[in-house]
Amino acid sequence: MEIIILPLILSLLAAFTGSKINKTVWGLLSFVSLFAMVYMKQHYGIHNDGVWHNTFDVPWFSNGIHFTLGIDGLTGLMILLTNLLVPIIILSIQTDKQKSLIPLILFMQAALNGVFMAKDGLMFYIFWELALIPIYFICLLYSSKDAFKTTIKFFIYTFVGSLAMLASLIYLYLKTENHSFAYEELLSVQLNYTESIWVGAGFLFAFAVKIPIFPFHSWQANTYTNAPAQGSMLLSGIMLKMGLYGLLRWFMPMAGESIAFFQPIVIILAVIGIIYGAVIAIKQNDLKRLIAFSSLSHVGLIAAGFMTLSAVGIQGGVLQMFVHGINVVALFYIVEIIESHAGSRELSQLGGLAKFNRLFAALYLIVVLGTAAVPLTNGFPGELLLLKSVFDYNTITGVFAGLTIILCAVYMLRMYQFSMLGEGKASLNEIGLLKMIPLLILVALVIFIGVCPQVIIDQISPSIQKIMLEISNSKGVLS
Amino acid sequence: MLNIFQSLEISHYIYLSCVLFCIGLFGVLFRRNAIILLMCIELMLNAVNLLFAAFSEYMGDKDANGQMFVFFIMVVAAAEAAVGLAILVMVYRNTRKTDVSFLDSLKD
Amino acid sequence: MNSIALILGLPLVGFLINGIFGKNLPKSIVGWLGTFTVLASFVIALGVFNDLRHAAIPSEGLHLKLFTFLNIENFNVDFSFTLDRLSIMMTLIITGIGSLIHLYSIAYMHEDEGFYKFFAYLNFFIFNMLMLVLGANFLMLFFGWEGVGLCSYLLIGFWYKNAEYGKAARKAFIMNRIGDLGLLMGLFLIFHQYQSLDYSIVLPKMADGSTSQAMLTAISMCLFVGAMGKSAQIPLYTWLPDAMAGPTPVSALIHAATMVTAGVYLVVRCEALFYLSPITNNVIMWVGLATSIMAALIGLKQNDIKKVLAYSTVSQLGLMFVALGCGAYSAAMFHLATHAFFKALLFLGSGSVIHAMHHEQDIRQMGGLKSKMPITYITFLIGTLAITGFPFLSGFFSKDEILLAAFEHNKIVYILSVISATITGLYMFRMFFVTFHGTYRNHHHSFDKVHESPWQMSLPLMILAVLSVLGGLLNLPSYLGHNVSMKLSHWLAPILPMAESHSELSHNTEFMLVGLVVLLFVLVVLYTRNKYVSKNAVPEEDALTPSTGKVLANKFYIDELYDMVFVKPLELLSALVDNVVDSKLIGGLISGVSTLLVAISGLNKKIQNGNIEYYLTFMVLALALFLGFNLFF
Amino acid sequence: MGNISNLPIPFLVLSFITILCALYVVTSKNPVHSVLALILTFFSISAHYVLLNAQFLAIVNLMVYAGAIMVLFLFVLMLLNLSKDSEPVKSNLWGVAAAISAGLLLVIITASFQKTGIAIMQGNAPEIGLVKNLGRVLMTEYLVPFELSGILFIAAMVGAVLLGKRDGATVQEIMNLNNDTNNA
Repeated sequence: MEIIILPLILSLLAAFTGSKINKTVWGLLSFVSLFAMVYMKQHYGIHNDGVWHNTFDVPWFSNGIHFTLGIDGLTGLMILLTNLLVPIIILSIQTDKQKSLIPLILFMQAALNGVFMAKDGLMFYIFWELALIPIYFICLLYSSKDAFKTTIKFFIYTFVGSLAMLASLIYLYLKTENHSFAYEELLSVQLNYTESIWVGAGFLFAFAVKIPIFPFHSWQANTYTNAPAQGSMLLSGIMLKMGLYGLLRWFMPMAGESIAFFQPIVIILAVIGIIYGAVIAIKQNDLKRLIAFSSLSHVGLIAAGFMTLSAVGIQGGVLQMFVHGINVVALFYIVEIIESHAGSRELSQLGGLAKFNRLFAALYLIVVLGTAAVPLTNGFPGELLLLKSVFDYNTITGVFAGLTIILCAVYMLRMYQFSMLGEGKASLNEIGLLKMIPLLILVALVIFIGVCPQVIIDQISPSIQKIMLEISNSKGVLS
Repeated sequence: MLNIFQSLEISHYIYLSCVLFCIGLFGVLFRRNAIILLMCIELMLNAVNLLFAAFSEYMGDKDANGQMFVFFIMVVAAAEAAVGLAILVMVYRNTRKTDVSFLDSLKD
Repeated sequence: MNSIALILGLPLVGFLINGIFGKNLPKSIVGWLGTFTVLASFVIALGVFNDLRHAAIPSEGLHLKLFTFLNIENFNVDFSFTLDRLSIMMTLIITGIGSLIHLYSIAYMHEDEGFYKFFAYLNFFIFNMLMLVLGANFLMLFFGWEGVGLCSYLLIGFWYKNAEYGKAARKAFIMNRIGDLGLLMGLFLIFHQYQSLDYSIVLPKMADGSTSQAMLTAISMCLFVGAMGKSAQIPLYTWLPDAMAGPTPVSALIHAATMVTAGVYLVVRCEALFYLSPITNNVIMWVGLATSIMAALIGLKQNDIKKVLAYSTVSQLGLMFVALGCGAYSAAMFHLATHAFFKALLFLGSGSVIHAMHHEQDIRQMGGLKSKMPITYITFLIGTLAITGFPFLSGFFSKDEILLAAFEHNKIVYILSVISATITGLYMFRMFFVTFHGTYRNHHHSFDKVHESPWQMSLPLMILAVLSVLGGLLNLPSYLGHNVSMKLSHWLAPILPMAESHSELSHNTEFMLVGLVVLLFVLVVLYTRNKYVSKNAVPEEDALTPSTGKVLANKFYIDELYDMVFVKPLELLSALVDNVVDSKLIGGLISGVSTLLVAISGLNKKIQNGNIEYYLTFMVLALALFLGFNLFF
Repeated sequence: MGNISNLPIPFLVLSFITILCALYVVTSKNPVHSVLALILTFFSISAHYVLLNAQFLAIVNLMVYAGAIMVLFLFVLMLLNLSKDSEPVKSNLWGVAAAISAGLLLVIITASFQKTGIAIMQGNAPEIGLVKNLGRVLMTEYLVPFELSGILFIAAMVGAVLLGKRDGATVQEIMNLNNDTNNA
């Protein structure tokens, strides 16, 4: 609860004080949530035993609807990601002109924390939609071009998806014995095969749009490209993880009865998405567009890994969710710096920036390598586990998914080459050290997770085992 | 006066009201002069008023609830007439017409 | 402290210090720090080598487990290292030659603004290469494998302002990545089959014959794809000549002596696996042979001094793979070692020449340098003699061993290998004579300005020259007597349980074969000397060469072919998918939904004509409909 | 449905007049005639009220409807000079469509009521419709709606004034205008 209230209060404060207070101060203030998280862990004495502990539970407007929040390893990792990235996103703001950006981002933080902690179906849905509101305004107000067209496309897309999820949730609710939206109650509903396919399809549609899984991705590239960098960071760094998280926490246990039906479909679509995104990324000129398609490629692999239902795939996927959040935010951060200091983010306009700032070039390179999953950077362990799981599921899909490590190297190195290396026409203004600090933090994480991924695996594995148990319970109903 | 009701059924008033109401409705649909339209609406309202009064008699309750409603309908009718005619006057001032089929700006 | 940790850790420390603080340190400290960390590793490795010689169980080595890298269900991989007889050999080569090349670089790179960066990268490379050979499981190998690929990328593109170099660097990295994918798939198969990636568990299981032939073949083919990428075999060899864009010490260290031999190391490490899959063995042999001959042919017509050496490297690597395919693992390792000596020597020698010629690499612009650069001349001569198989130099023994193994295995392979070896002589002497003999031909720099290199450069040349001469002592052929011969084979024998090399050839046959090779060598020397020294011929311009020569000079148009078959279609596909599939098809599908909605609303719009009468009529009808529905149903 | 001949004569006569006048309202081409016919209709409806023991209602109906509202209509008619028949005639098709729609609704509504069954009226006490009783109910039970309708009236009044005033003219201007005319 604390980490929902805190950002909300900050958001209100930020909205009222306007631009009187420096954005850096807000960035630092928003770190408070991170400490609140640690406090919560101490306060509630949560053990990492896989159980989704309630931290807050009051009845809401009806008997079956509770305002329930809970924490376990998986949720913990996700809110860690959220509360870690939001301050960095705020610090990445370059101008003072976008006045309502900070309140909106902080509001978003509250909603995102809610999504990851909600233990009640309706709460989940409400937070899910709540998160859409600030990002809608961020995109609408500060998009570089075609603001309305892109934003409305994105909004309607995700909104239709959410409605499908709501339908599924309500169906499950009606099926519960004492009409409750509580997670455990929804989980205990036993559906027959047909029902479960429909319910699953509802969930899946919502999550597939958010992730996005091919072919539901057509909102993504334009939104990422046109949105302000902070919007792109929020979308790709955290919001996208909502879809993956939902897939793991809600879709797979709830529709376990039909998971055998969805498994090959999702995996094949995801693998198509992997190659599809990578192939498109190869020729992109706009840096943000390039990252958008690379993101499509990477999350496809995560979704595929989840759907293999193997411990390796799911844990690797969760690890990769965390890692992808860090990498993609770092990439957008870099693009934002390049755009504001070199005046363009078109590869054809850039080049030769490395000679202006060696430190920046080095950090950029490490992030690029992390994204390209070079060993000892954070991209590698997750990708290794995911590829292994997909490979074990089916050799052919494994090989196709594996092409990502080649294609990713192709487009990431191209991106680095044409922006930083060569003679180049562009020049880079002086970058303040303060602006480098967030990037330094991210890069430190890139290397730390790359060397010791087990630290994170230890955090999540009890919860993952529990979720896998729930999936197999749910699956076992039919057999 | 009571004796006449010995043979009078509620249905007769219902039929009468219905006929009046539908005549009013026909007028609304058929006529194009906005003033006539408003008058037809008054006619329809009166049909309803009549029915309220009849039901008040029919129920035989001691509170005259039916008659109360007639008052309120009258209030609304009066207000409606006032505003409606004001709008009409303004429309006429701008367009020199009171023909409703001419007023089709709802299209856009 | 554990010696493995020291061997690995020192270059890492060097990398970190140079990488982080190098910018503010004086050049001398940076250079000597880089050199000494590697040298210290070498010294420690020597100590370990001594320990291993006296170890009780010859197949055992040292172990070091740092921490658990990943542990999910049964997927358990440790960050652990092992140092056995095979890896100590690789370690000695890497750190030994590595420290020489570091020393050399102090002088060679002295003028460069990225001096500290260069040393940081070099140290990082040494660290990764050591991780590759010291890793105790396949994943550690993969770490090093990708790590050296990364360093190779960084160092090829070291002069990052040149876009062409950047392109070459990317080409190298991506081609390596293709191989890496194969290796990764192999890793998955290995884990699938054996539920582990540790050498100590997997290798014995491979050897015990319980694995099906198909699985062995699949695994070995996957690993070989990885080896192809790293060791520049057909079809993934084209990156290596382009990699010469990097500074010359890099070419010597990474692209001649160490990294490119990682593929050989991998095959030798999984000796049991490869030994038991004859199909893969044959593939390896023929691929190696084809690579060897093709690269040698291309080398005949190259005029860039480093390109010649690059193709020579590819050719020699091909020869090593021929040996592996024939099952002569120790012969391959022997050639790996001697090749590391003389190829590093040649590259450093060429670097010395390039340094003297102010970064001129075209041999047509050189000539007559022997008087100006005596040390370089002599050491380069020794290197050339060693690689071409001058009797009793290192290359002579190692190449002969491979040829003998080929003779034993398959006569055709033998003949083709001899041809390849002969061509090696042709292009090496061509280059040597054109560079050092004849008359000086450069008109941009005066001959007087050509100078001998400083001692930091000539010292490594001399040491490597000595090694190139004496390298043969490692593994003298058995006909020279049992006491002195086959030391390397015996050393490696505990690591290679399957392939017990037992020569069935009589010494007479061996002598005859060796004699043949020596004869060919003499003919080659006479021919090239006649052509390039006596007649003072200079290679023609590319455009003037006759058609066959043109094909060779253009490297069989393989780059163009790849460009046409892979690069262009991929780019086309990318454009197609982006512009047609994504925007028109998928985007069209989505906007189709909205278009449909708009069409429906267009229909509705006709009803909504703004006329109240219509609305009223519809309202009344609808009311009647609802009431009627209520009435009748 | 009871036999028509059994019905009391006053009811029959009044109903006849009501319907006739109502028909004239919708069919007359001259708006002024329509207004007059509507007033007649209201009178007959008031008579019905008297029959139904709603004496006060009958009076109010006359005063509010026949008196106030219809006079307002007449004023507007005169103001806009619409007394002569200026209305464009609609096509017959419209007449048919309107008649069918209205007729259909009539049939259906009556059919609906048919289902509810027939009952003799119980009849109220005569004093129920008197002003004393009505006033008491209005001020106690229906106090809130009563006050609300007052608000509604004010709103309507303000609305009508706003709509009626000339475009663009502020209240001040209108008052100035009035002053001018007064002075003159």
